[in-house]
Amino acid sequence: MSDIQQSIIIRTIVRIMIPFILLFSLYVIMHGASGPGGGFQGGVIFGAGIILYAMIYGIEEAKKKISDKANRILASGGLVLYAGTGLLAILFGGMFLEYGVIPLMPTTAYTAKILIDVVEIGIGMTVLAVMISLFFDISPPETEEDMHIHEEVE
Amino acid sequence: MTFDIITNNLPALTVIIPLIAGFLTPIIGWINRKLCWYHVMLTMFIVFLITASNLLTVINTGTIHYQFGGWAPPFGIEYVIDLLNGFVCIIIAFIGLMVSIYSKESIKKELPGKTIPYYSIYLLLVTGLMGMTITGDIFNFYVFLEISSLTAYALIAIGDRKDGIVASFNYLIMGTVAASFILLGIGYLYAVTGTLNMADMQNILPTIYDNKVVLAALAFFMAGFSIKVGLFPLHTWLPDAYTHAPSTSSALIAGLMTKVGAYAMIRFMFGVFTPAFVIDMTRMTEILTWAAALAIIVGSVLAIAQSDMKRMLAYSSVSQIGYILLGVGLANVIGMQGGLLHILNHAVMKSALFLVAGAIFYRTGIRNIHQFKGLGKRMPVTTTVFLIAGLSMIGVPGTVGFTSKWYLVLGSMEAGMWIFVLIILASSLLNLAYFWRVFDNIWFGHPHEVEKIKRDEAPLSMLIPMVILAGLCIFFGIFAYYPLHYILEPLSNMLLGIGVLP
Amino acid sequence: MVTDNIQSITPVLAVLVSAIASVLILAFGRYPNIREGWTFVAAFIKFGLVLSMLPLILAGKTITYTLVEILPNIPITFKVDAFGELFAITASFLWILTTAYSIGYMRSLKEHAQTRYYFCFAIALSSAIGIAYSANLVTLFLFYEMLTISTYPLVAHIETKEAIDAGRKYLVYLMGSGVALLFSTILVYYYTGTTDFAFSGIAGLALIPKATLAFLFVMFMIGCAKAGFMPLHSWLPAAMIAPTPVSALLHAVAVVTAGVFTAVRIILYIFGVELMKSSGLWLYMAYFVSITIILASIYALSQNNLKKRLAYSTVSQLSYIVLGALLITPHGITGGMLHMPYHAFMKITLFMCAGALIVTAKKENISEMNGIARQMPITMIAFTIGALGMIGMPPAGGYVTKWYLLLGAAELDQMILVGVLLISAVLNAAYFFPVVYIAFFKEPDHELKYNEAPMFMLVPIVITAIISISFGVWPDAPGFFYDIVSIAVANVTGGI
Amino acid sequence: MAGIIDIVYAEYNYWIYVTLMMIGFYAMIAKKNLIKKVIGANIFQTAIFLFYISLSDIKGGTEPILLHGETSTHAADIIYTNPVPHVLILTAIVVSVSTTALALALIIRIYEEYGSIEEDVILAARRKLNPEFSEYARQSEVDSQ
Repeated sequence: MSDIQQSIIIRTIVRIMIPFILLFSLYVIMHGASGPGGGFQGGVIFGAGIILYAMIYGIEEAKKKISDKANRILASGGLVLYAGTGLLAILFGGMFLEYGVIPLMPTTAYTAKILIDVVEIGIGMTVLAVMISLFFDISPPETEEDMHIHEEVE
Repeated sequence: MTFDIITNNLPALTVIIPLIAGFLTPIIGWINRKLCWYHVMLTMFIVFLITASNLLTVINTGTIHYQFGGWAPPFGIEYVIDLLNGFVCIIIAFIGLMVSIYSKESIKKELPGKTIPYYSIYLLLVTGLMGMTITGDIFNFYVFLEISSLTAYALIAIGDRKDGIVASFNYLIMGTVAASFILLGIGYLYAVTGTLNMADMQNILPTIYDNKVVLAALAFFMAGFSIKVGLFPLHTWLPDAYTHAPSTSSALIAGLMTKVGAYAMIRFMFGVFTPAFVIDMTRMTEILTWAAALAIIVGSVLAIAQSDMKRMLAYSSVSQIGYILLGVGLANVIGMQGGLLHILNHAVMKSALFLVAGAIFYRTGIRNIHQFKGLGKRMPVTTTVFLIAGLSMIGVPGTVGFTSKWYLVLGSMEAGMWIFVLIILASSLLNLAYFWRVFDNIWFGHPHEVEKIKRDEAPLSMLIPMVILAGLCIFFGIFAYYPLHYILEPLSNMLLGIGVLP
Repeated sequence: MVTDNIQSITPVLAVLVSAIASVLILAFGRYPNIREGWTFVAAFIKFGLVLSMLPLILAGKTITYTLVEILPNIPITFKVDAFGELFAITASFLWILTTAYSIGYMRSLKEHAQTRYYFCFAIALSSAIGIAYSANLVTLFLFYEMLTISTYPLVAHIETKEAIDAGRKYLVYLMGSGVALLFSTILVYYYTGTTDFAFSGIAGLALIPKATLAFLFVMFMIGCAKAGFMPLHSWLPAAMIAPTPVSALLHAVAVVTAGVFTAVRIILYIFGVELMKSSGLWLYMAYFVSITIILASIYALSQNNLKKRLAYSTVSQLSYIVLGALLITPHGITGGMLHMPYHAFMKITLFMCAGALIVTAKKENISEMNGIARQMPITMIAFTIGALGMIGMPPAGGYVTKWYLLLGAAELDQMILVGVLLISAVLNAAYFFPVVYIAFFKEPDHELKYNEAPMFMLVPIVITAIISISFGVWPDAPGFFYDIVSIAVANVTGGI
Repeated sequence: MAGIIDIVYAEYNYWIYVTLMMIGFYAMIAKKNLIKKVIGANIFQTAIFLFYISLSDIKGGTEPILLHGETSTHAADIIYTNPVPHVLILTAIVVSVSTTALALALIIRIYEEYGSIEEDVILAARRKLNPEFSEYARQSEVDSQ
């Protein structure tokens, strides 16, 4: 562990910060339909929160919170959610992603807003999962054994 | 009623079905790994049916327009299926289907433990290619281009071979340059026209053809696509990538990636810019023909020098791409038909050849041509498929290679470019040289040892797609009339601006 | 002369028979008797089908059948006319004999890969009949290439390095010339919009510039490298490495005959008599083939290997046929066309005799054949008959054709060509008589016992020898080759 | 001379983007270190993003968002910047990130296999491992000279 990782100040601040980061990301995701924001940005912020956690507490710790399998399901599920919403429009006789045709809410615009939110959530899920798994995959291995292999190669 | 819902949305479903299926693959694989193959095959089959239906609709009733989310162009993203991309789409879906059937056993042996990511990426690659082909929006095109490129890099690197990773990285760098050029070109065109819709752009561009920005955009597009298709001086990524990728990936990528690249080139030249601009004003087509002619010769010559089967096929791809672009660049109806027909022909032949290379590798672990002795006895069906596909590449009449060659030569005569006639004919002799070397090794040379060799054919799931593709090599060699008459002739007229849009 | 046209699928069947048989041969590869049985059955059916069309042809009709249109305006069409029928009868009849001979030869020598051998043989025959019945250049080109590819495994059959090299040479020459043929085919299509053979040539060709026409003609003739014109002949002696029945196939049944057939087709049915005459191309080409006639004979003189000597003799004799077509008078064309089946029968006799010598006496070189006739009298008598035919002496048929050729040359006042024909006859005698002399009159080096080749080989030899004599004794037998040729000549010369 | 300076100054955004792009392009081609190649690619792509962004800017324009209380008639008076390039670039950035991630993942694998991320070392290692390859490598060296 590096000095930074051991620093009590940083560890405490990160611990306090992360819930707010994640909450903010959820806000950004849900705000996508009516203002600046959306699934991409929110997902990245969420992912950044987890990555921050992983940087300070170690990847193994982070993987306990959000495992590879969970990542995979989030990534796939998010896209299925997004495309599924689009397909729902088709089932109600519209074009792909033509939200207005779904009789969910009294007005078309309102329906569209709700469904765009659903889509944004889907996108957010995928983006956060992909961001996190990218970080996990690319970051150097931490266990003793892995390190050993690397030294050999060098 | 329900039927209507599906038929109305077929253009969108062409892209969305493989996309969703691609992301469902991990979930299905999580339930049971073996289901993945059935899932992928079924998806590809459905996609194939959809593309077939799209093509039939286009032939019967004309171009299909599909507006995403009900937003009308030029503001919304529009999918447009005309003869050109209907034709390319069905090729993508068909080759995708064949390779997916084939991959069952091949993946088990070559990529154990990577089944799920492989199939997932596979479907995403198909999504990317489909999207590139079908979209009528120039930026949407870029996004799908990147999807297909990224998945292709991944499919090449997924194998265990060390060289595959390096090849994939080199491809990635080249591909990024290409994609960036294309992105830049898109930016330039957007800057001068203010639209991203291809049809809209084609209407606006003629008024500003004297603008240097338009010219620069064309140059960027051509440079970018030349890298993507592996046109001769820019082909350096191609041989390594094809050689070191896993068998199924090579078959898919060699069969489709460059074809779709060629499609994109055609689409941009004739569907975004106008024929008048690329043919007469900038003479881009003329430059293209010379580059293509060079590619034909150099690709064939380099193929002769190879001893690795897949590498040889890769160089042969460089030369075959030259055929397609030569035909397009000739810019007359006959040459254009030849070039377009060669998209189909080359996809069928080259996929078959790469599948054969994979099957041989699967059974024997051999890649070097000089070690092929006695294979004719050991794997009779596989080698027969190789014979048929190889003869097609040479251009023997009765196979697909002949029909496109016929049109290309006729087109060159029509254009008065006798040198190209010479080049095309010479290249068929060069093709003969490198394919016959393999035939010789497969069937001749060890008369006495051969008797002892036992039959050891590839599994059925690998044989079926190979045999179907070989059958198509002959089918379209004899019945080339149908694609030509129903699709390519009106299409060539349409592209060159002769006659009315259907 | 008006010819009625009949639609019938018979020509297609005639082509397909051996293709179907080839599949059966492959399927029954493990049972030699059944496999060769299929070859025989197919050979007889094929000959029957070909023969069944003869009465219609003799009645002055033609038979066509369009199989499929591969490219718009480019159909695969079969058309049986007198000239095609001439080649088809020759090839399909000789296939029966070659099959019998092959069985004897291959079994005696215990050759390997016999299934592949019979398979390729059957495909080659399909192609040959396909060439004979092609109605246009594209169809012809299709079968022309098929013939090249299917005979390659036969040439390289023994699979030694030498054989493979010979096979490569064969392939490079023939595929290379195939490219020239393709090029000229496309050129014809480009200029005239059709590639159909017509009795008076393709009309549109008369309109193209003279230089282009000459170029086109040269390309066509390069395309007919199968006919063994002199600078492009060297594949033929090299291919002698193949088993003898294959040589017989190459020289008599299919390959070179297909080459000259194609050359004559192009000269008479694409360019046409009128165009050849008006453009003067016939004379240049006639001088050109004369060189081949003389040079090849001189080469033949220097060969000690019997098969190679025969190969050069073929090169020389083939040019007779082309020369005949170039002597654009009815007599000349008759001589040329008639020489095609005559040469086929006589040359196959010679080759089968050479093969019998290899199998029975294990002798390939002429210098080793002292007194061989004492061992194999029937074979050597048959050989002598064939040799007489080649030289142009009765009783074999050669003198008939040579007579017509001389007549044609004389009618045109081309005394040089007359001289060429006479010199070549002398040269032919010079290289055939020593063989006969050595075989019959030289004292053998050691005691030779009577020991003929197996029946399977001997019977075909005798049959071809007898037919060769019949050409000379009764050339104008009704319904025989002469009748067919006269119809073909009437077709191309407009019934003069 | 003043004219040239004016031209450069008036359209300085384009000059910046072209300069950046060339720097990136140079790095992609000339650098032997694979990571540097990837950095080059990123600079290249970022340059293009900058080009798009600067394209959409209008002097005195504001962000194209309808704020509460503004009616659509009112909105017509305000000059908005063009939002489309921003949206496009958002997508392009995602693409660029994916490419970079994939490239880095590949580099890690290359490093694991060859123990180096220097192109020369990898080329030498490949040549040693794979005799077939040597011919090709020699050829490409000749090309580069």
